[in-house]
Amino acid sequence: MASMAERPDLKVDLGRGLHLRSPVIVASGTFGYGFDAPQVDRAALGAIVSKGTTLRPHEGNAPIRIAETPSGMLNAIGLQNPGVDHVAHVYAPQWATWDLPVIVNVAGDSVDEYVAVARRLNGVPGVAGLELNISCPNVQSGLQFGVDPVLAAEVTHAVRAVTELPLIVKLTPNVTDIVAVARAVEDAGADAVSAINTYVGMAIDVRRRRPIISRGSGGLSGAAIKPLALHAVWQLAAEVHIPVVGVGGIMTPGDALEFLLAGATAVQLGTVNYVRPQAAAEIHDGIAAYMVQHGLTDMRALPIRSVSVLTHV
Amino acid sequence: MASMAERPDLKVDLGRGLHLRSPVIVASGTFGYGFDAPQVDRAALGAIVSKGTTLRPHEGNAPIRIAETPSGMLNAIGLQNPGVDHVAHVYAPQWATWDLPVIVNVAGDSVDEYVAVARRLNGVPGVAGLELNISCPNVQSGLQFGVDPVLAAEVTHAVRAVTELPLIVKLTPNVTDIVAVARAVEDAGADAVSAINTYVGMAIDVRRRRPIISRGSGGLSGAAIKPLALHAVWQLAAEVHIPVVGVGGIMTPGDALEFLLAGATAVQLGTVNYVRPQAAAEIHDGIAAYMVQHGLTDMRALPIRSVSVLTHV
Amino acid sequence: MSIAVAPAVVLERSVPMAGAVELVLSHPPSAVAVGPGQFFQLAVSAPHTILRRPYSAAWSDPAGGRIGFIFNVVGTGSAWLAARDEGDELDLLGPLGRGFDLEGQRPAICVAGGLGVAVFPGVVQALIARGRNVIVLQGARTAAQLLPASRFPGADVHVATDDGSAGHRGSVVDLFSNLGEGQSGGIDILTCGPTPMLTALIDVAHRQAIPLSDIQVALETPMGCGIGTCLGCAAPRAAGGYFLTCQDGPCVRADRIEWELMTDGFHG
Amino acid sequence: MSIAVAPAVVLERSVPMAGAVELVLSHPPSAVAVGPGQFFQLAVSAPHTILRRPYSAAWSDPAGGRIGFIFNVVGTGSAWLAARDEGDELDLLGPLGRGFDLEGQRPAICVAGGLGVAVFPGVVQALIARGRNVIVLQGARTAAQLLPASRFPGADVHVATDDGSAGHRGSVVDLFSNLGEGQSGGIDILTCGPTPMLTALIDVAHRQAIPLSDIQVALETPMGCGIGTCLGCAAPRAAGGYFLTCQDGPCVRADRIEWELMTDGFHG
Ligand SMILES: Cc1cc2nc3c(=O)[nH]c(=O)nc-3n(C[C@H](O)[C@H](O)[C@H](O)COP(=O)(O)OP(=O)(O)OC[C@H]3O[C@@H](n4cnc5c(N)ncnc54)[C@H](O)[C@@H]3O)c2cc1C
Ligand SMILES: Cc1cc2nc3c(=O)[nH]c(=O)nc-3n(C[C@H](O)[C@H](O)[C@H](O)COP(=O)(O)OP(=O)(O)OC[C@H]3O[C@@H](n4cnc5c(N)ncnc54)[C@H](O)[C@@H]3O)c2cc1C
Ligand SMILES: Cc1cc2nc3c(=O)[nH]c(=O)nc-3n(C[C@H](O)[C@H](O)[C@H](O)COP(=O)(O)O)c2cc1C
Ligand SMILES: Cc1cc2nc3c(=O)[nH]c(=O)nc-3n(C[C@H](O)[C@H](O)[C@H](O)COP(=O)(O)O)c2cc1C
Ligand code: FES
Ligand code: FES
Repeated sequence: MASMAERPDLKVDLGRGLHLRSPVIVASGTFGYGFDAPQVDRAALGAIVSKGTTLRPHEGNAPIRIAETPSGMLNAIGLQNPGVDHVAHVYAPQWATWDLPVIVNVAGDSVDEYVAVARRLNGVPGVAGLELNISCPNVQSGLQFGVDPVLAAEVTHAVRAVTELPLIVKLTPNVTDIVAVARAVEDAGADAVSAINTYVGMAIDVRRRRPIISRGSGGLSGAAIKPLALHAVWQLAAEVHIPVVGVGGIMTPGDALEFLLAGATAVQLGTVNYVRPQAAAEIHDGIAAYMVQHGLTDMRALPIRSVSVLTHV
Repeated sequence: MASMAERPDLKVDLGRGLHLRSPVIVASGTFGYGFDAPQVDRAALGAIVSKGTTLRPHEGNAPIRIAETPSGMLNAIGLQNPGVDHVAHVYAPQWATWDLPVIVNVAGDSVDEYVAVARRLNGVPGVAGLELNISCPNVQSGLQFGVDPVLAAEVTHAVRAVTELPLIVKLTPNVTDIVAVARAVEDAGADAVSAINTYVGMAIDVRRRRPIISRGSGGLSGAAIKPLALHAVWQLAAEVHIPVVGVGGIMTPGDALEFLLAGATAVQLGTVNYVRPQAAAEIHDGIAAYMVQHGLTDMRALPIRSVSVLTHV
Repeated sequence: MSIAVAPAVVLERSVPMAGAVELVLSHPPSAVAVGPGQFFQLAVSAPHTILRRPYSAAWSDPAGGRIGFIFNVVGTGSAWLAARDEGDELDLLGPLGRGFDLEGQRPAICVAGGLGVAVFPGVVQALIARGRNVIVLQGARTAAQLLPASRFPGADVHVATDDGSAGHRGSVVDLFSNLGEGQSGGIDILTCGPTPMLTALIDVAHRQAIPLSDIQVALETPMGCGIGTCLGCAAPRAAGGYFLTCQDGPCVRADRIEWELMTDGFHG
Repeated sequence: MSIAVAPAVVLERSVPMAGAVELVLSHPPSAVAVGPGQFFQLAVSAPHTILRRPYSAAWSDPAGGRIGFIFNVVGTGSAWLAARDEGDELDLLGPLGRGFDLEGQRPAICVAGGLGVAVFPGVVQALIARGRNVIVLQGARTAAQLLPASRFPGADVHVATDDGSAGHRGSVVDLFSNLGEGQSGGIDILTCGPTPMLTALIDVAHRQAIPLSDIQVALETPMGCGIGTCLGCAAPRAAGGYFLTCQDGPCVRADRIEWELMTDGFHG
């Protein structure tokens, strides 16, 4: 472990003034609105991303909402949240008193809804940035915004027009070409991308002969998806010019370092928060220790882009 | 365990005369050409799928070719194989003496190569069918055949034209819409589809600061991908009219049943063959026992398509 | 609320009834902090698992810094837990959630089905300590699967078994039904068990005009986090929408639950 | 070849040298079938792992039906193995691969670096049993990490340590280099250790004009299956292309290897 004296600089810059003291962020949907999980050492965190927030309150899906799978979990929470007004009125004022930036994860069914939520949060003290969750399934076309570069650019562009806040677009991995979507949202004004949201998966209760999750399918997160998320980040870091925030299956300092070496500017911890609340601190300290050990003083020295290796099977 | 007397009928039909005595198949690349792995109880198997076979012999990729990830493994073998002539001359005559059908997994860089391999194997005694592996990365366009419905249909159509053998097309999951690809190959003459091949993933050696797999990325297989593969099969079974062979992360009888309940006609075992050679027999017997327990006498009674549940997150 | 994430040491492993394991852990802060009906999230290092597993504290001994868990093996996680032995470390997160409300002086009936009995030793002890009259109704498949009555000192224990090998032949809800008739003058009912048992109990309560608010249920839903951040443990609320079993429960008054929508997810 | 997939029982667990564990298993068929230098794929039930782990048999006792493994903890799988104790079951697949070729009457030098020594107790015993003269050169970081010379009865044991706490201060390849000079009249060299040690040894062999075909190397590459079906254990062949470590090896004559392309994948 690095002693205070030799501790390297872990600050990172996600663009448009969003400077974080640590590259360790807690991911949307795994830390509520920042009021639960007192076990997590906040000194280790660079930012909190809130639960996905919509224009109106949502009750979420009927149970069963989660299921465990090998080294992973499926969830279909259904964006249960109190709606943007509650977030702006009740939560944001408390966030404004914290020394830790809170980024609001924004979800919606239509471009108009994304825009309305973003507009409502613009200029609200305590809101440090937006993360656009473009993996919602219920848009008119039946497709997710996130799987189509054109739709993804459209929603990004519309939100960009109504907010001065730093804007991170969270990509879905359920696509043939994630780089194309990332390029489109970069061009449309995103300050950063986060990759990735969950992979669509399923589990069946063979005894009861029905899917375990009430909605049939759910999003897969956790250690199981780490190699897939890492590959997505590796590709993105090589192809886009804005920061890439790596997320997917990070459980240990070594996992976080894999993403940072692959070119991520920062990382988000999701499922691990449920399992080992101490992970954030361990990962923060592990990154610092690694940098000391490798004689690196700045986070920007971590990526190994220089190594030329192929990226397809 | 079901006693012989009450043992239900586990026969399945993959189309064009490819009748299997058991729905349990060993997957390409995990059973060589059927001459190794004497530990596996062949009486439990419905078929063997060979290693991916190309027109000319291939040395495969430089080491390191495999890496373990949480509940999964990455591989980038690089289609090491002795070439189709060796398969036709040396292996097929031996297969012809077995009571177990061998399906040759066919790979190639171009439509011409696929066609040449298929032509070479047409009418060769011992070859019971072809499985087209359309997930090869090195086609001229830089895309895999398998990610583009048009290319996928083109290669399927061309192969269909030169062979009378049962033709299974093996789908890649690295796409936005696997159903579209499946529909395209169905229309182009495939007798069945198998789903899925591996997911592109990566692992980084943080100590040495380089990807573990020499090629950078590899294909993820094993338990980790089971929920993803299962969802793909669930979608496909609802949308195509030819048999779907389920593959991805099957390790236990319960896993196999999940795929059969999701609508798969048969299942392939991959990575588990490396770990528990006795799995094939256990899975065969587990399916039989489940059918007895649920009063089912025919494999076609297994799918739960009637349950209407949503299939998106 | 003080929630510890800390390793506890296994002091003792025993088999309290057929098919179950009891682990006694040394963990003074938890032994002091836990209330009857609260639970812990236990970390398991089993193959292919990722989530912690929720378990009610069966009892606690604050003075001795000890806490007990009683469980059966249903899958990988519980199999791993069942293989723990004296001296092994266990990482526990808790105490979590809301326990039973033990206020009041009315007699209390604890109705336990199957492994649902695991939560009651500490509950009964606390009720008795408050000077309340306690009846324990316990149901199991066979006599061997009953937690011995000696685990409920001071309570009046009645049992039911599916095969009639001890007590009433039939369900614990029958027992309650018979007993309930005579007791309509205000009782507190605390229950834990498989969903079909719970819904049967609710039916009896309806028939006997027992207010659902007199019934407290210890619910078991799948859990991701146990601390209110994953929203995975939703249970249907009578008033519409959902509550979180891990925060608003696991012990919930029965009138707060929309029983029509209860999924038979667990203890099935 | 008879390859068993069968549970073995742990008879004994000990610490043969600092940082290592030795497990003695009861498994008569394997104890009889295994040859010096062959390996087994051991199943591990550790969190998040999926593949078996390859381990050389350190020795075997066919009469007693026992077989020994010596290993250190480098990750999850070996940590799980190291936690096994007397009475536990272990599922092993093997024996696998080609062992050392022990034919001939020339003196043999066994050169072991680090945990590479694990394969040699049985090899040395077999060489001695054939009446051959055996020199064992063993290198480790410190004296405590050396397998005691008593594990090589009948052999002439020399040691090197990085810190000079026992024997020569420096590498085991230095020892070999010094010894080699005098022995140029035909010796068989058997070696196992980290890749940098192996390549250093090959350099010395080149300098001393020792034919590479006189050197047999026990290779360690990552392994998927251990039985030739995954093609994951490729190692570069001098003639071009690759051979499979699990089938063509793990014990391979050094002239068959393309040393320029050897990846430092393991024991690094
Ligand atoms: C608040 C709370 C308190 C609990 N207290 C106790 C207790 O004191 N004693 C006790 O024995 N159990 C208790 N349970 C149930 C216990 O959590 C589960 O049995 C356990 O998580 C199963 O883990 P596993 O890895 O062994 O099974 P898994 O491998 O996860 O599942 C195996 C099988 O068990 C089923 N299953 C999954 N979760 C549950 C569940 N919650 N209950 C029953 N079956 C399940 C699955 O559907 C699957 O079929 C409690 C649950 C909750 C939510
Ligand atoms: C034919 C053969 C025989 C072997 N015999 C022995 C033996 O007798 N005694 C012994 O101690 N080891 C032996 N090994 C090495 C042993 O297989 C590995 O140490 C073991 O697989 C690591 O598993 P793990 O889960 O603990 O580590 P993992 O969690 O898989 O890996 C942890 C770290 O160890 C590294 N690692 C992975 N594989 C190896 C490896 N093969 N060797 C060293 N480091 C590795 C990884 O890169 C990673 O950094 C042998 C290997 C082979 C191929
Ligand atoms: C229960 C749960 C709820 C989630 N909710 C959201 C959400 O509201 N918005 C969002 O963008 N991502 C959501 N996610 C996705 C995570 O933020 C993260 O992208 C994903 O879980 C992968 O990271 P992990 O493997 O570290 O968990 C959720 C994940 C889980 C497990
Ligand atoms: C080492 C290895 C080699 C493989 N080679 C091939 C191949 O040559 N052709 C092919 O279509 N699939 C190949 N596969 C994919 C498997 O057939 C299967 O689709 C995949 O592994 C998912 O199943 P599993 O999770 O059960 O392993 C290979 C898989 C592995 C692990
Ligand atoms: S278990 Fe996560 S919110 Fe209740
Ligand atoms: S380890 Fe699979 S082929 Fe050698």
